Amino acid sequence: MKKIEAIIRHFKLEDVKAALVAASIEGMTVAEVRGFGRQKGHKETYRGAEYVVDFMPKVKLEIVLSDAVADKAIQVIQEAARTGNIGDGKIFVSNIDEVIRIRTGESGEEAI
Amino acid sequence: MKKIEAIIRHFKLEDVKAALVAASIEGMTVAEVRGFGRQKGHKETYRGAEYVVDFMPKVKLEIVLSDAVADKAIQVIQEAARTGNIGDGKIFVSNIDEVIRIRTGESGEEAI
Amino acid sequence: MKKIEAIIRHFKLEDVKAALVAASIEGMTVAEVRGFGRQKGHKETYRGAEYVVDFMPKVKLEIVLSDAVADKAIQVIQEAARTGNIGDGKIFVSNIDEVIRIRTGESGEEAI
Amino acid sequence: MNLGMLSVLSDISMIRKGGLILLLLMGSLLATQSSFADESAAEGAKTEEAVPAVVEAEPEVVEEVTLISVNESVGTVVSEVGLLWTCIAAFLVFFMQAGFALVEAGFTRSKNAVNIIMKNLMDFSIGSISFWLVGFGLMFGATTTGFFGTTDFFVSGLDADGNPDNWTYAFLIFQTVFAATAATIVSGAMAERTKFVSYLIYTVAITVIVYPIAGSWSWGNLYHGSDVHAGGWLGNMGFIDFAGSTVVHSVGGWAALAGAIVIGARKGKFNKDGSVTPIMGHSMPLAALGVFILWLGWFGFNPGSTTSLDGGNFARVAVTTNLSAVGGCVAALITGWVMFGKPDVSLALNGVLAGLVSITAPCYNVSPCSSLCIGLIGGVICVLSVVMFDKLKIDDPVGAISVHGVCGAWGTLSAGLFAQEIFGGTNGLFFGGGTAQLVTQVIGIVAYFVWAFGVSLVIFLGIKYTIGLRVSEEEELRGLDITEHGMHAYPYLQHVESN
Amino acid sequence: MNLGMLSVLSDISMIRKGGLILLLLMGSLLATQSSFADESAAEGAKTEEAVPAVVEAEPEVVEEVTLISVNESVGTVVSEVGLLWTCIAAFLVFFMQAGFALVEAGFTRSKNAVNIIMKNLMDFSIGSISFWLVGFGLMFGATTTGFFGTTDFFVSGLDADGNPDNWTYAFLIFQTVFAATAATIVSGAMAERTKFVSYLIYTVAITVIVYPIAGSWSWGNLYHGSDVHAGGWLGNMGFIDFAGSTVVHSVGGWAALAGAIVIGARKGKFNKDGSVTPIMGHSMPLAALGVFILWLGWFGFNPGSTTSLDGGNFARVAVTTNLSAVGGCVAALITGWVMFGKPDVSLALNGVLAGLVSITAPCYNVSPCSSLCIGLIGGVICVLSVVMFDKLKIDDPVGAISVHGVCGAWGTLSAGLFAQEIFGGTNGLFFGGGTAQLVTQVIGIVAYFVWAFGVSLVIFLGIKYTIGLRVSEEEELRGLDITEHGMHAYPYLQHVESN
Amino acid sequence: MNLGMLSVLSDISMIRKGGLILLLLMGSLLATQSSFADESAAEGAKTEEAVPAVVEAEPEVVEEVTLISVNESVGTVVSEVGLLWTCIAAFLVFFMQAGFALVEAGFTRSKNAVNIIMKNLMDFSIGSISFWLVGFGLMFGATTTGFFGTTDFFVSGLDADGNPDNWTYAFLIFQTVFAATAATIVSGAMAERTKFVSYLIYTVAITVIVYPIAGSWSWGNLYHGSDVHAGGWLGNMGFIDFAGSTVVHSVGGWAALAGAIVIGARKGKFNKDGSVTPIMGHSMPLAALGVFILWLGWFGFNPGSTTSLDGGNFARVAVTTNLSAVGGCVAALITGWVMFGKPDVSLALNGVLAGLVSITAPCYNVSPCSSLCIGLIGGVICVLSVVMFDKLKIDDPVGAISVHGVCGAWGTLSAGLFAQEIFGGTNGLFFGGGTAQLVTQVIGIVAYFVWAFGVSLVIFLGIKYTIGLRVSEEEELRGLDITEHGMHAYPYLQHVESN
Ligand SMILES: Nc1ncnc2c1ncn2[C@@H]1O[C@H](COP(=O)(O)OP(=O)(O)O)[C@@H](O)[C@H]1O
Ligand SMILES: Nc1ncnc2c1ncn2[C@@H]1O[C@H](COP(=O)(O)OP(=O)(O)O)[C@@H](O)[C@H]1O
Ligand SMILES: Nc1ncnc2c1ncn2[C@@H]1O[C@H](COP(=O)(O)OP(=O)(O)O)[C@@H](O)[C@H]1O
Repeated sequence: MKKIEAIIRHFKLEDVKAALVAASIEGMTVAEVRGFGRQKGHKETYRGAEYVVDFMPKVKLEIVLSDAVADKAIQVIQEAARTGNIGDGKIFVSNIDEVIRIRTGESGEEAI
Repeated sequence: MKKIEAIIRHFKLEDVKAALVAASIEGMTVAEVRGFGRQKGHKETYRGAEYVVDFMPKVKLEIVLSDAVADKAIQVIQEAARTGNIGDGKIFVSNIDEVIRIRTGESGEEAI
Repeated sequence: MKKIEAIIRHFKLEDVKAALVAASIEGMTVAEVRGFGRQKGHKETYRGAEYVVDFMPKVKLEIVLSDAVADKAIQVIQEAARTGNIGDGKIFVSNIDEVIRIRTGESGEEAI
Repeated sequence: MNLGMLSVLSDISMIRKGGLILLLLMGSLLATQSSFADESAAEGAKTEEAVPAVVEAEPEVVEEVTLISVNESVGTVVSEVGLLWTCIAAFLVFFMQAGFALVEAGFTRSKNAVNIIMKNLMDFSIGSISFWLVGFGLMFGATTTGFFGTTDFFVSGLDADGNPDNWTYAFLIFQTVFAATAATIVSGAMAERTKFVSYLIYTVAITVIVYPIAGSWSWGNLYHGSDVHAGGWLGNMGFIDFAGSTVVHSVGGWAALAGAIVIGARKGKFNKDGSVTPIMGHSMPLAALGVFILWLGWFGFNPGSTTSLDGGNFARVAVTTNLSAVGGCVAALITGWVMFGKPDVSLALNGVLAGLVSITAPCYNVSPCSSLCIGLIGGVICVLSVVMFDKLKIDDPVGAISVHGVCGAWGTLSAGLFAQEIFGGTNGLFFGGGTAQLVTQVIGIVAYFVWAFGVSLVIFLGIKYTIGLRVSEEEELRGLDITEHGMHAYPYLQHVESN
Repeated sequence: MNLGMLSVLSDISMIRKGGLILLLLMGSLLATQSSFADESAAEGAKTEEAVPAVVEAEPEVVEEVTLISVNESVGTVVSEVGLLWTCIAAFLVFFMQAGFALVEAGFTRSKNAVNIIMKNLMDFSIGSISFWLVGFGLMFGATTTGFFGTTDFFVSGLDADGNPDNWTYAFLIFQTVFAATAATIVSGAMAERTKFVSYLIYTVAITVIVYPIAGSWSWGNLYHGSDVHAGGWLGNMGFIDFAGSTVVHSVGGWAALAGAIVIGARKGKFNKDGSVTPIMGHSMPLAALGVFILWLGWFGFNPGSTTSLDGGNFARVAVTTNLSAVGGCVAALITGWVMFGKPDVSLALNGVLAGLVSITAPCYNVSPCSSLCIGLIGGVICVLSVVMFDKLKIDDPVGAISVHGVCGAWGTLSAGLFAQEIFGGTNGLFFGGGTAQLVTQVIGIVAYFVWAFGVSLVIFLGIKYTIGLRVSEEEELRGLDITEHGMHAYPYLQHVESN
Repeated sequence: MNLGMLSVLSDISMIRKGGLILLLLMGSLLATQSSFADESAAEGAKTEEAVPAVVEAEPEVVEEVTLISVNESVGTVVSEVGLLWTCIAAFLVFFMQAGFALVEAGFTRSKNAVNIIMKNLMDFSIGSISFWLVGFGLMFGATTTGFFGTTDFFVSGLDADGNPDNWTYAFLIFQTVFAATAATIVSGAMAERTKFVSYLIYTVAITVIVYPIAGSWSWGNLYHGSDVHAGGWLGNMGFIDFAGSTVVHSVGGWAALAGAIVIGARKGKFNKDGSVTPIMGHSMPLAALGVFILWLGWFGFNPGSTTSLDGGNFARVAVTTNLSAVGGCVAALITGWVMFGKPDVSLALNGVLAGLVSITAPCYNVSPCSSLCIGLIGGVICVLSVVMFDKLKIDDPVGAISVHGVCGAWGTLSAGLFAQEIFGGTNGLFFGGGTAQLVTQVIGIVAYFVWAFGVSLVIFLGIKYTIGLRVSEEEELRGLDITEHGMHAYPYLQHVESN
């Protein structure tokens, strides 16, 4: 099984979720994060002193799914989350050895 | 070494922590997340307009441990976090290549 | 490619970021977490009743990078995040199969 | 405009419900008002000028200026300024509702913040109506027994000749906000677990029965003269409770005690091993702001209870009120510091309120120095009481029982100790007056405890065994905001509230 | 100290800009003041004692105490106490600005909280200045037409003899805070998408043109006597709007309606399928506190509109104001509960304001019972109106149009239904007075709608097609706080605001 | 009930500590009170009626109504209404404590919010007590030198005949809240790094020494007549500071400056390369609410400083106060906008306070137009000053030194420029009065700077080298809330405060 981690823009979350659901991917976990990357933060002043906001608020999506649907999911996310401007985010894919559903104790692909 | 990621209900955190400590697993990291899954959110109205809350607040536990104790930990978590209702959450297991303790520079299982 | 997850102290974030940037590592994602470990929380009283704060606020850094620079990054983080006191945190290293840049669709090391 | 709107709306059944309410209201209204119309037609002769507008007021120019007429003008000024002060004080006391809402919201978890705010809002709203309809009459209506009044329900404020009497209005608004204060105390002690509907029912009960009858015992004769009012039985005994340490605060506090006992502790507060898991409030800044607002309101509550210029005595009352408040604050801070090792913000805030509640009874009758002492002792008592109720496993999230009930009793007692004749009453024990006043005070304290605690216990038990008093365990876990009101206090924030 | 500082500062160009502003201010000031100096030199003869200090005041001891002198002293006291009450009421009304800021901030998202607070702060600030410069004269200056005044700009408060006239000052501060209230209503309905600069421009327009001219129609003659003032045309017809349901609130509400229509809905509020996605506010506790503060302020707004002791009638007004507020709250709660299944906190809070706005016109002329009815109906209307504007796809984040515009109209109408002669006016329809008053009320409501909505529409369209009214889509997404002000409301908190 | 409780409690040692405090208090109390008892027994003859109750007040019916008696009644009314106004103003000024607490909490990080609120709460509490004990006497007691008073400690409010004198009480409460204002200014400038205990000690010092002695120089003779009071030396020179730009605000501001210098900057604020890292406050809504509350309070502070009806001059003062506040707001907004490119909320909020502080001295003596100018200039100065102190590496988290110290000095100076004889004083420079008044103002400004800064410097250095002034580096990092008070301001929220 695979884990997809996608760092996306806040206001794209609803679109990405809808696209995933449309692609029958119906489980995910979301966290608030702050991202640092090429999208350089903006300069601001507070009471006359300058500062740089270089950590931009982003949303991180984690989706565990079977190998079969991983590529589909990646494509769906990439399309839904894209604006074309710097800072759209990244998708990271890694391996998951085991999944357990706490409620039932099911494991493996059934548990997703 | 393994990484266990468990998505659980907020109010189960204390129980799970206690159960893990009882099983001599004494390190973990916790984050606030929102989960989307079978547990369908509830419909609410605000000023007369309906909306669906489909991201449910959850807690994510990350525990890195030696392969030897992983199964034990999974079992402990599953038991402590279970209510039997939809939305109890998932446990994901993956591989960790290396662990370093920042304070001492120790690495590998010693560092856990 | 590797993923480095580092749990560090809040007030070390700026130092670690600066050190990473100095080492030409210019992408990372940061999340607020709470950590449980050897650094035992303190006892507090509230309205006369005692309680233990055992989850300490920490920051989690996630950095995906090519295998080549991983060791360098680990070393940089470890140095910059160290205070020498219990609770400095951990670094976890794992494998990443694929990286995609959402904006361009690039993948692999180019996308980092 | 209506047409366009209506077509948009008409197909929606929920709107129909709303419209129905409107129609029902309108209908019952017309019925009621037509009777008024008759009444008013009958007296249609009067033709005062319609000048609700801004006029640089002057004493009415009577035909001839005589010594008597000028003297009367002076009397009129004095009484109108008295009305003004009473109203301003009432506005300050009204604002205490905001203070209670913030203190209670700040000292509880964010998952219940909407609920506690709604309770404060609704108890004032419902209480204002029910006190106007029934409570006022029970408290201040004519009586021959001194236990409760039987006239003046549904206050119209018209005198015997059908003319509006402004004193009645001023007195009504002042007493309404007092009644609401007594009512709102209960919500804090029962926070985070009480059903919304059940709370509303209790609100009606306290503003209709518990508080007004209690109030009539001491203050019943403040409105009607002795020709139709026998005087409250406690008032007749010389019981001192100037602004309501007992009449308002202890009554609210003992009702809260009954409620907290009947409903039981919040899940997770008391452990099997006898230890207590503190459940912290979610916002100390809100709680602190609430305390400052309450403090401000108290400058209406106590000094305003002169309800007249009264030779400027409100100034003395302001001084005693403030010294007791700061005394309570300092004493609670130090007590908490000594007992638990840190200067605890929640205890210091409770200490302010403890000082304020304590001085409410004796504020008119004691010296600045005595008031500081009363506050200091009140602050210590409050901290001990908070700890005690935890030991007794009575869960009071905001300390309402300690602050209002226990310190209210202390304050009432203190009037028997510290009162001084020079301020217009008798001397208390410490000033050579013996125990006479003290005994009266104790009788009052006990009588009010028995009444307020007893009746409230019955009412809460009644609610518990009929519609239920407490939300389900799951509702308590998820929080009352989302389960009772479908809304979070901070919809976009994640609060880490594990229990 | 200055030298050291200056050398540190001198090399910094932005500081130069700041210094320049200071110099410009100083320069223009000297120019202005020198003309004053002449003026003042001319009258330099006067030599009153310089005792701004604290003196236990006494009526000036006239050479001989005569009946006439004493009678005059009484008149002086009455009018000075009237000034005092007017000022205290003005302070309470001023505080409503904080209430508006909190309600609007609480009912919108945190990414726009700084912006909405800034708008409230600046409309009061700019409005105070522009009303003093121009608005006051248009509203209260001498007139022969009854449509607007033409004197008293740039109020100095000196009477014909060059002496300060304290009545003018009291009246000015009272009217200034009223003008600011009308101005501030608009910000809520246009929240989360209006350019800061464009909003400031509109603020000037409403305090200089829209509100003062509207106000002069009903209240224009409150300042000058009939020798130089023909009376406002509506006031002359006997239009009842004691404290401004229409003159202040509807005017603000209709301006808000024009603004909300011209600017369009927030991104994400209305979906293509006709459904509405609610955009929740970020803090119910702040919103609730705002409502309590507004409620407190209304005790200055309505009772204070007596602007004199007026026989203590403010007490009656306080009672009617409160009963309508609680009526609005209870009715809105129940209506929302019946229609949507849960007791909605935001509707209950709107309900309070609905009740308060409704009673603002008739507060002086109706009985307690009528005021409760007016509030109850106002509460129902408010909820229906909120739903209706959503159906009409007019996006009003805080319900300002419903609360101030619609309920303001209802309140003004209700004066024609419930007014009673015994309170100093005519009888309304329900009290046997026939439809005369009602017709006048309708004329007033319509006239104000046409004026306020019409002129505002023109102004907003003018702004839209010149400098632009609305921020860019990206700015709206990121929030106005960071894009317009470079600052977050809560810099260290992450608010999960997906749209 | 007591028995059951006690057994539960008795085994707990911390409770013993609490009980001990109670016993100690009670003991020392009895000792004190018994002496009172004697005193009071001696005068036991008096038998005023015990009517603390609500009575529709009327002027006492003297045996015979004569012209003299009526005239006296009028005098009594005037002075009692003066007391009422003084008290109401004092309540408003009291509420400024909430404003300070919110502004300071909002402008600092959440990890120090409990601490800053506690400091505001405790400085008022301790200050009220110490000012009553000692400060009042030093400030207003009889003196032959004009540098400080030597009587009236431990104010009882009884006159020579042992009767309560309500003027004393009104004056005491009014002066107490002023003293607390001076004290509380310091906490903002030293926020986020000062030890709690050390701050409390300084609070005692400022309310016992720094402020009262400073105050006596200008206002010392407001209480006692010239028979026992020589007049403050500055007051005797004709120094104008009507409500305390200098006496209260600059004194607080210069003390804050001394504190900020001695304690040094917060970790992370100033970088080695000379640049400044702004440390943002955690809640702009709280800060804004605080400013609105302060603004409201200032309507007590300035107009209330008439402390009597004073012919209604409070109305003029209300107008000048408001125009200066809005001037300060607008000017600071524009200055910030021009200098830094964005309309900065924190500067606009500081600008309001700058305008308010500036007008505090001249509010009684200047025209509306002048007051607007004073405010505008104050707003510009405030922004420049904030930037300057950053350049000087003096770290003032909330801008207290600029707002209170610098603008206080500007306001005091402005009285020498803008004062006009027609308002009851001399003419300033701009109105043909020459430089006489200006020179006096400068002398006052310098004298107060030397005193307040000098003495405070000594005290802070004294504290620094004995018990220590600053928390440890680790405590500063973790925040003072958890390290000093064992509590977070928002226990369930994670604030992302990296430094
Ligand atoms: N090497 C990395 N490791 C982890 N997260 C990264 C990395 N590079 C970028 N990110 C995340 O992706 C976000 C977007 O990256 P950025 O370089 O700004 O733009 P783009 O996605 O267009 O390349 C960052 O804000 C950060 O959260
Ligand atoms: N495929 C998935 N990937 C990541 N997280 C998931 C996935 N499916 C479920 N989750 C997480 O697990 C939580 C519980 O899942 P849900 O389907 O609601 O109930 P259950 O655990 O009973 O199957 C979700 O709220 C979500 O946080
Ligand atoms: N086994 C673990 N799995 C995940 N996170 C851990 C683990 N052990 C420790 N951590 C994280 O590292 C932080 C520091 O660990 P701790 O044991 O307190 O001190 P140290 O880093 O000095 O060994 C913890 O607060 C927790 O967030």
